[in-house]
This record gives sequence, C-alpha cells and structure tokens, in this order.
Amino acid sequence: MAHRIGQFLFTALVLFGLWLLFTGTLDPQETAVGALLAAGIALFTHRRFTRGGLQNLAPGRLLCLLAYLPFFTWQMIKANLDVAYRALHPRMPLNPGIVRVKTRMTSDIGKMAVANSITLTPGTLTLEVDDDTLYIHWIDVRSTDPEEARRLIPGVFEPCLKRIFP
Amino acid sequence: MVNPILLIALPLFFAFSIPIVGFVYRPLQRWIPVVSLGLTTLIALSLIPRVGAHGPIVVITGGFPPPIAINLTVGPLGLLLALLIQVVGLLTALYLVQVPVKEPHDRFSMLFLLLLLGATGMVLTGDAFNLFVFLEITSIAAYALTGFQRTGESVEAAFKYLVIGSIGSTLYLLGLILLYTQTGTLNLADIARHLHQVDPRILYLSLVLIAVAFGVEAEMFPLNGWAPDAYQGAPVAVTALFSAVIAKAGLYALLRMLYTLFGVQNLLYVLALLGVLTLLVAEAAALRQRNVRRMLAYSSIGQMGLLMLAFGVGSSVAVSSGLFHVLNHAVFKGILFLGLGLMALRTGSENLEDLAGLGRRMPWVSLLFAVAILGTLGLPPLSGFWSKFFILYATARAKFYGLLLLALLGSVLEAAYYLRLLQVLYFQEPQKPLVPGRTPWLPALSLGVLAVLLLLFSAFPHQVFHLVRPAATELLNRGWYISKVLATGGL
Amino acid sequence: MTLLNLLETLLVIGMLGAALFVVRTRDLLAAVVVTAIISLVAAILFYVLQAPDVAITEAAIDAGLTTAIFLVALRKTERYEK
Amino acid sequence: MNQALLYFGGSAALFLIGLYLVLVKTNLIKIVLGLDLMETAVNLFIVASGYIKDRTAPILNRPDLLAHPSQRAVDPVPHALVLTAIVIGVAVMAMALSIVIRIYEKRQTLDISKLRSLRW
Amino acid sequence: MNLLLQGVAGTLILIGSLFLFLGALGVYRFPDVYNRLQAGTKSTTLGALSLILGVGLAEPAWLPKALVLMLFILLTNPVSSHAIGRASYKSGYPLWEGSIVDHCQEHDACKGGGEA
Amino acid sequence: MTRRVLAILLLLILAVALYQALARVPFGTDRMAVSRYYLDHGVQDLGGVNIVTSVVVLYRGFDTLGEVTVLFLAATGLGALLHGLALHDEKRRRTKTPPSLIMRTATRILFPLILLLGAYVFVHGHLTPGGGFPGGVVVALAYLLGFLAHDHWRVNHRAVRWIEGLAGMTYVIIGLLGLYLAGSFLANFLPPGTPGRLFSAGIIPLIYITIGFKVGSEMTGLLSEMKEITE
Amino acid sequence: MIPGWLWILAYTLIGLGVLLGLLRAFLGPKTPDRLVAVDALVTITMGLMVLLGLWYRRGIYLDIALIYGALGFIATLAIARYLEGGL
Repeated sequence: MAHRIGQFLFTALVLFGLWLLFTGTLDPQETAVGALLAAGIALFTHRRFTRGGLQNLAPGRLLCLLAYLPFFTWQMIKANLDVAYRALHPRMPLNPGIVRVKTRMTSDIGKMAVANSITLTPGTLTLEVDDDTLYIHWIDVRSTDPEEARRLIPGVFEPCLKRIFP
Repeated sequence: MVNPILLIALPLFFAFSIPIVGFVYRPLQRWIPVVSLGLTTLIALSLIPRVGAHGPIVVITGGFPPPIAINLTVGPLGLLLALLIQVVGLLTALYLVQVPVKEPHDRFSMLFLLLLLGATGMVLTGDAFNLFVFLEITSIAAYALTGFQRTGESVEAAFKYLVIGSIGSTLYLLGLILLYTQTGTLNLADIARHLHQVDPRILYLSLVLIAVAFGVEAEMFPLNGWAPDAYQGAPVAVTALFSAVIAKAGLYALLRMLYTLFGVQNLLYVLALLGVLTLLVAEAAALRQRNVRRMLAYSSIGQMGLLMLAFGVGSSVAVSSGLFHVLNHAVFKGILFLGLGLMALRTGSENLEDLAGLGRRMPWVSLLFAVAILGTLGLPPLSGFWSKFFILYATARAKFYGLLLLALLGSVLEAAYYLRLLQVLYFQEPQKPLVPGRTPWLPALSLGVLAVLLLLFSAFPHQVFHLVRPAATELLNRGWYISKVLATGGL
Repeated sequence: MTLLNLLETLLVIGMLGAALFVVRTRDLLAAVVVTAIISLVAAILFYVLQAPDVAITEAAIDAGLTTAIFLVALRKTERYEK
Repeated sequence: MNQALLYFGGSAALFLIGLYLVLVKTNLIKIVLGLDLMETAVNLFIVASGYIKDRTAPILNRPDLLAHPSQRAVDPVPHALVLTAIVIGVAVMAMALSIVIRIYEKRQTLDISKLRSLRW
Repeated sequence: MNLLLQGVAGTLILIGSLFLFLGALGVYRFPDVYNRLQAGTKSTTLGALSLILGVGLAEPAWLPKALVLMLFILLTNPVSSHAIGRASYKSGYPLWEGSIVDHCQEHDACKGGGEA
Repeated sequence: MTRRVLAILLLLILAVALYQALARVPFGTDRMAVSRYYLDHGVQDLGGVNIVTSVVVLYRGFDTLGEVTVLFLAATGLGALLHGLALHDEKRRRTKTPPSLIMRTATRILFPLILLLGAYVFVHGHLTPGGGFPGGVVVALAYLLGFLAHDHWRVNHRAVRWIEGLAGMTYVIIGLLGLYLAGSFLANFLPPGTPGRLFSAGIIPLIYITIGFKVGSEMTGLLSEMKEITE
Repeated sequence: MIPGWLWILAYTLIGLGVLLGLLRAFLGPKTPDRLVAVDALVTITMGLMVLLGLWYRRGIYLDIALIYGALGFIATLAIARYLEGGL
C-alpha cells in the first residue's frame, strides 16, 4: 500500500511539474486546476507509469541524470556530424549491418533508456529487444564480435544509466 | 409558455440518457423514444395557437439576436412539418416497442431518436450552417439505420446512400461558403437580404450546388439512385419514416432555399420539370417490381415528384395543395409501410406473391392497406383526391399542359401496379401458411391512429386546406419571413 | 513574393501531388499513409493561414483518428486494390 | 505566385481529384479516401476564404490586439465552421469504413463492379 | 547580455534548420529504409531540439513550453524510429545489398508476420 | 469506360464553373460582417480571449451541440454496424506480432503525459487554440497508443458509456440552465471574469470540459470497439 | 533581434527539407520508406511551426507544434504496428 502511495505521489508530481511547464505561470487558478488534473490522471495511471515510487527522486539519481544530459548531448552532436558527413558525401560511405549485443540493464525502463540512447547516437538504431539482447542496425559496422560491439555501443551509456535506472 | 427549443433539447437529452437508463433498468430503453416523442408532440401542439395568432416565433440561442447567434424560426410551415415529424415518429416508436428490430436495441433507439431530431432541426432552424449540421445528423443516422439489418443488401444500400449523401452535403457546404464569402453572414434571412451583393456567377453556382445537395435528400430525379435500395435495406419502420418524414424534411430544405434564400420564382419551372421526370421514372420502375417494399419505395419517390411539381408550379393553390399532399402522403405511406411490416411478420416475406390472399386472413390490416392505396391513387372520397386534384388543377391553371399530361400518365402507371397489388391481396389464393401468432396491439394502435388521421383528412378537407394556408403564405412571401426574423435584433 | 509564399506553394503542390499519388497507387496502405501526409500538410497550411484552432483539430482528428480507423478497416479487408 | 490562385485553385483541384476518385474508382476504400480528400479540400477553401492579409489569429491574448480587434485579426467564423466540418467529416468516415468492413465480411470483395446493387 | 542571448538563439536556430535539412537529405539519399531512419531520427531530432531551444532563448517567456516540447521530442522520436525499423524488418524489407552483416536473420525474435 | 468518360465530363464542367466562380472571390481582403461584431464585442461580452472558441461555444453554440450529436451518432452507428462481427475469422487467422519492449515501456510513460496534454487542451480552450474536440481526441488517442502497444489493454465499456451519457446530458442541462437563468438556450449565465485568466469566459470552459469528456469517452469507445474486431 | 538573412536561410533550409521529405514519401519505393518520410516530415514541421510562431510572435503556436508532434507520433506508431502485423 505504501508502495502504491509512493507511485501515486511520484506520478502526480511529475505530471504537476509538466503542467507548470505547459502553462508557464504560477497563477493560483492554473496551479489549482493543474494539481487537480495531475492527481486525477495519476489516480488511474500510476501503476503503469512507474514501477518504483518516490525513490526515483533520490538526489543521487537526479544528479546522475543531470550529469548524463550534457554527455548525451555531446554524443548526439557527434552522431549528427557523422550522419551529416555521410549524407553530404557524394559517394555516401556506408558500411551498414545488423549486430547483436548484450545489455547489462535489467529493468524495462533501463533497457528502454539504453535503446533510445543508442537510437539517438552515432550511426546506430535499435531494431529489436529480446530479453537482454539488443539487435542494432549500425551504419558503419566496425566490429561484428558481440563483446567488442558491446563495448562500442551500449557500453558508452551503461555506466551512467545503470545508476539512474538500477 | 413553452420554448420551442425543447423540441430539440429534449430528444437530445433522452438520446444521451439511453445507455444510462439501459444500465439501470434495461426494458425501459424501448420506451424512451415513445416518451420523448410524446413530449415533443405535446410541445408542438401547444405551439400551434401561438404561431397561428402571432406568426413565426423567432427563438434565439446563446443570448444574442439572429444574425449574431443561431436562431430557430418556428413559422407555420416549420411547425406544420415539425408536428408531422413528431406524430409520425411517435406512432412509429409505438410500433417498434412490440415489433423490435435486430440487436442492439439501445443503439437502435438512439439512432431512431436522433434521426427524427435531425429532421425536426432541419425544418425549424433559421441558420444556413445549422441546417448543414442537422442535415448531417439526419443523414448519418439514416446511413446507420439503413445498414442496421447488417445483411449484404442493406449494408450495400447504406454505402451507396452514404457516398451520394456525403457528396451532396459537401456540395452544400461549398455553396454555402461561396455565399458567405460574399455576404459575411450565415443567417438565412440575412443572406437573403444581402443577396443583391452577390456576384451573379457565384450566385448561380451556389444555387446549383445547394439544389443538388437537397435534391439528394428530396429524392429528385437524377440523384435518387440510393432511395429504392435504402428503402429496401432499412428496417421497415425506418422505411416508413424515410418515406413519410425524412424526404419531406429534405424537400422542405430545398424549398426554403429556393423560395426564401434565393427567391428564384422565375426558375421554379425547372423544379416542376424535374418533379415530373422523377414521377415518371419512378412509377415506370415501380411497375417492374416483385418486392412490395421496393414497389412502395418507387411509389414514394413518385409522390415526391408530384410534390416537386406542385411546389414548382408555385402558385398559391399549388403550394397549399402540395402541403396538403405532404400530410396525406405521410399518413398513407405510414400506413402502407407499417402495415407491410405487420404482414411480413406473418408471411415472412415481402414478395408480391406471398401476400396473396391476406385480405381474408389479416382483414383489418389489409383493409387499411387497401384504403391507403386507394388514397394514394386519389380516389374521390379520400383525402388524396383533393390534394392531387388541386395540384393538377394548379398545373393546368399555370398553363403547364405538357407537364400535366405527363403527370397524368404517371398516375395511370401508378394505378396499374397498385391495382395489381390489390388484386393479389384480395383475389388470389394463398400459397403458403401464415406464421402463427396474433397482431400485436401497439402496432395496431399506431395504425389505427393513422387511419383516424386519414379519415379526418378525408372528412374535412376544407379545414385542412385552411390549416395549411398560413404555411403556404409563409413560403410564398419572402419579404415577410425576412422582416419577421430580423425584426428581433440585428446589426 | 516572400519566401513564405514559396513555402506555401511548395506545400500546396505537394498536397496535389499526394492526391494524384492516391489516385494512381494500387497499394491502399500507401494511399492511407499519403492521405495522412495530406492532412498533415493541410494542418500546416491552416497554421499559415492563421487558423491555429483548425490546425490543431485537423492534426488531431484527420491525421490521428482517421488514419487509425482506416488502418483497422484495411486490416479487416484487403490491402491491395485488384 | 498569386496566393488567391494558389489556395483557391489548390483546393478546387483537390476537390476535383477527390470527386474523380469517388466517381471513377471501383474500390470501396478508394472511394472513401476520395470523400476524405473532398472534405479536406472544402475545409481548406473555407479557411482560405476567411484569411485576411497581414492579420493574426483571432486569439486576443495580447493587450495590443484588444484595441481594435476587427482591424487586427482574421475572420473567426470560417474557423468555427471548419471545426464543425472536420468533426462531421470524421463521423462520416467512421460510418463509411464500418460499412465497408461489413460489406467485405458479407461479400468478400471490395470491388463495386462485383457488388450487384452498387453498380451505379 | 541580451544581444549575446539573441546571438546564441540565432545560431541555434540556424544550426537547427541546417540539421533538419540534413536529416531530410539523408532520408532522401540513403539507399534503404534502415539507413534512412538513421538520418531521419538523429538529424531531425537534433535539429528540432536546437531550433526549439533557440526560439525559447529568443523569447524567454516561451522557454518552459519549449522545454516541454524538447522533452517530448526526446521521448517520442527514438521510439517511433525504433517502431519503424522493427516494422520494416518484420515485414520482410530486405537490407541494402551493401550491408555486411545481419545477426538478426537467424533469431526467432526478429521474425514477424507483416508485409512491406 | 463510359462511366469514366461521363465522370471526366462532369468534372470538367464543375471545374469550369468553379473557376468562373472562384475567380470572383477576393482573397485576403476584409469582408467581415457578423464577424466584426464577434471580434469587437467578443471579449467584453464573454471574457474569452479566443474568439473562435467564443463563436463555437456561444454565438454558434447550437451548432456545436449538433456537432457533439454527430460524433455521438458516429460512435453509436459504428457500434451498431459492427455489432457481433465475427471476432475470429478462421480463414485469415494469423499470429500477431507482439509489441516490442521499447514500445511498451515508452507507452507506459507517455500515456499519462498525453492524457495531461489532452486535458490541458480542453481546459484551456478559451485561452489557447484547441478546445473540447481536439482535446477529447487527444485523450482518445492516448488510449489508442495503449491499445497499439499492449495487447491486453482494455477499457471498461460500461464506464465509458456512463461518462459519455452523463457528459451529453450535462451539456443539454447547461443549455437549459441558460434558458431558465439567462433567457435563451445555451446562453451564458456565469460572470465573464477577467479576460486571459483560467476562470473566465463564463460557461465556455464548463462546456469545453463537458465536450472534452464526451468526445474523449466516445472516441475511446469507438477505438476500443475497432481494436476488438481486429483480434 | 534575429537578422533578416538568418530568417531567409532558415526558411530555405527547412523548405528544402520539406521538399525532400515529400519526394521520399512519393518515391517510396515501399511503405516503410514513406513512413520514414512521414516521421521526418512531422519533426521538420514541428520545427517549422515553432519558427513561424517566433516570426508571428505568438506563443500560442507552440501548443500546436506539441500536439502535432504527439499526433504524428501516434499515427506513425499505428502504421508501423500495422506493417509488422500487430494491429
């Protein structure tokens, strides 16, 4: 029960924060309606929204998230420059293929975070997730060895994400 | 003092409440249309003295006078048709309580109520775009009801109806917007007042588009391909409604556009011509039918043609007798289709040969059926004679002799197949045994009420003419309508 | 003649091209996808014509809902026009 | 390019293409797609007809717009009409497709030239 | 300060539109659907993010809403491109002939019942 | 073949007629008549800054009631037509591809966010673009997302129909309250408030919330029915 | 203020992007290709809408971009689920 309450509070808090961003004001009317709506929606979505609860807001994890963002942004910019180079190059230097890698993440949301990070960064795209195996389309296959590929693709993000989504 | 808006608001409220009532106490669902239509009938009746005394009631919505907000115009004509819709709807609803259609009943009740609501809205509204909304309510409900039996024929008919109907309504929207770009207003009376600002080419294009759109609903000749299939595919009570009131609502909208909005008295002969064509083509097609429902459907289209002839002639006599004929036709076709439904319950089929000998086996229903047929044919003591005679008389007065001849020819064709139907009904030996059972009493009641109406119309044709005269005046007197509506406010 | 007008022209021509594509193609799924594109483009045009309410409604209803209903209909019937 | 020609011509052409689909194609879903195109075309025409050059959307949430709104904003009525028309369009579309699903279930074909009563 | 902010905003907008264009170029030029997705997700995502951030900086009152938009794009775009990639593979869309390896072929997880 | 020729002929005629007419319609110029009243007096009359919303809900509120009815009809008609459709047709039975983990997880997270977005749209109908219809549809599409990504996601049909019916009845009752409190159907009977705040514009937010609930529940029911027939 | 040449450049780039996306949607050759184009077009259009919002100086237009993105996402997902045989 306490767990459920934690889930509910977490969901409502996230939704309320989002509402504040949406409206961009602290007008009491807006916040009141926002709180009402957030609570109402959280009431029947909290079990789907989160498995954890308020511990998702533990300061250590939030700090990790904050640290992860710039790192991720940098990765993304690198990815884009790479793809841009390939798209602009007259002969389009492509060397694509689908490789299989294992991930160390265990929770669903962690797997999703890894997969999405992979999708958004250098020349890689998650095609399929099967348990702990990711099938990744790689625009420039540098290694077909699973262990090597693991180090090159999800290995970049995992240390960080592992701490955010244990 | 009852507000006419309740004619729209109440059925809506009841329609929305049907699922909830179903959760509370299921058998009550079927009575909701009866209750709703009973109430609206009373409301419509209570409005008659007021409209008779003071002319049109302009009902404002949203708190603002006409050109700004939407208004309902409850004039004699609108009220007459609204009352007709409520009465026929009430009788059909009574019929349906004991002769249910297929599952799901709750959805059927909602569609049924909303169909009538849409038609009522169409005849009452005073706003051109609101007319479009109600047209769509009516036609979407009609599409769903046409396909409600979910047999191959009925869903195909529904698709055909849907395609033609939605082309029509899209064209109406286009025509309306062309007018809006020139006048900047959507109120019927206000558009009519500003019509002189409209560039003639735009005016003619939108006239044609709008006429085509309502021609579909009114079953005008080249646009009525959907009608026989839809009439055949729908549940029989719904067919009665289509024939008795829905087509009339479409015709009303067409007339409102031609007479009031555009005021094209000099172009009405086109309507008369198309009416006669409709009549001839439909009656000729009816001759070949073996299925009685389809035959009646064609006959109904033919009668719509006759009505268009009447309104196309456009003299005072023609319009009054046309309105009289609207009433007559609603009653006759109500009896015919509902009676046919009762017969089909016992015979299990609607084919001509299967009705053989019913005259002796279901005497009362058959008698009503026969009287309604004779009335449609226009035999003298019955009310159909007066309306038909005066329509033809007015046609002759207007010197449309060619049209008169063609209309008479149509009547002869009509007589041919109706008399064959009577012959089968009364003078042929039955081939199959009937399904055992008794005629349920509520449908019998509604047929009885229709019969009483028929007798009243036949006994007092003069009074009926007197009753419809204000409606005819409203239709013919364009300036009166415009000034009455805009007198309540305006920019 | 501003740049925005050029963009509008491009969008309208794209819309007409998409409509012609719908006429030509035999793969109904492709036709549905392209119809969704038409709705999306129409939403931008409504936006450019200063009708934000309409743009939102068009995006929500025509691009989202209608596409979903079409897909279900395709799933229950057949995908290719013979 | 002339904006009037662009919008009015574009919506007219789209309308005609939609009508062509409805009248000529024999596939039921293509016909429904044609109806959809016609809807979109009419909506585009309505909105374009309410547009006024160099004016902004009729949402007066800035103080400067409140001074003389009718000199600053475009015509709101066509927008209201189109909202209604879009909603009605989706209703018709849903009905049409459910009918199509039923026809396919009964007849196992989407070709109207093979459906007896639909050959018009 | 304000000028600097505007400068940053302008730069971000320019970079954003450049990447949007490059993404579309990649979608147009690349040989098969998987490679197109690589361009279609990454470049357009970064482009849209940077453009929206630029607009948010240029008009600071809009910044919260711009942040919501960015968050939303970050959440949805990779998911939709994953869905498209998976759907293409399951529906039997072949890899470009220049592809060098396909580990997915021999695994049940990648089989599917669709049709491209 | 004759059909094609006839159709093209018809289209040509229509094209010429449209050209003749549309060439006379001026583009981009001010031809407002009634709209001028709406724009100039809308904010004082009702306190809603979004004039389109004021037109939709109050000046032309009767249309909107009809519009709600049309959607209701579509949902009802669709339910009636698809009633008892063979849920499993043997001939085309196929194994469904299950949704992927990423999709499922992302959907779980996005679902409440999109619901909130929909609620935002219909609560702020009088301040920002949007309103009851798009808001309701966004809510329904959140459910569609759930249906797409989770094979076993169900909605409670009874609850959906309760909400649908109650919302519809509330709309009519608000209209009737207008009739008895302010003199005409759907008239505004609440104070207009300060333009630009959330609690302003009289009954507009009230009606839009009602519409949002109604449209949302209706379209959710419709989509859920459509999902069930594809199983 | 953002200088005029920057606007021109940004519009040109985005316009070309839309053009290329539309071309890919028409050329296909298969439905997944069109779907990719739709997905890219939705994102590009979100950018365009936000940019035009700045041009018109109306903050309300950001809402539209948000809803447009959400709806485009759902439509893409629906079509993808159809393609992989999961609908």
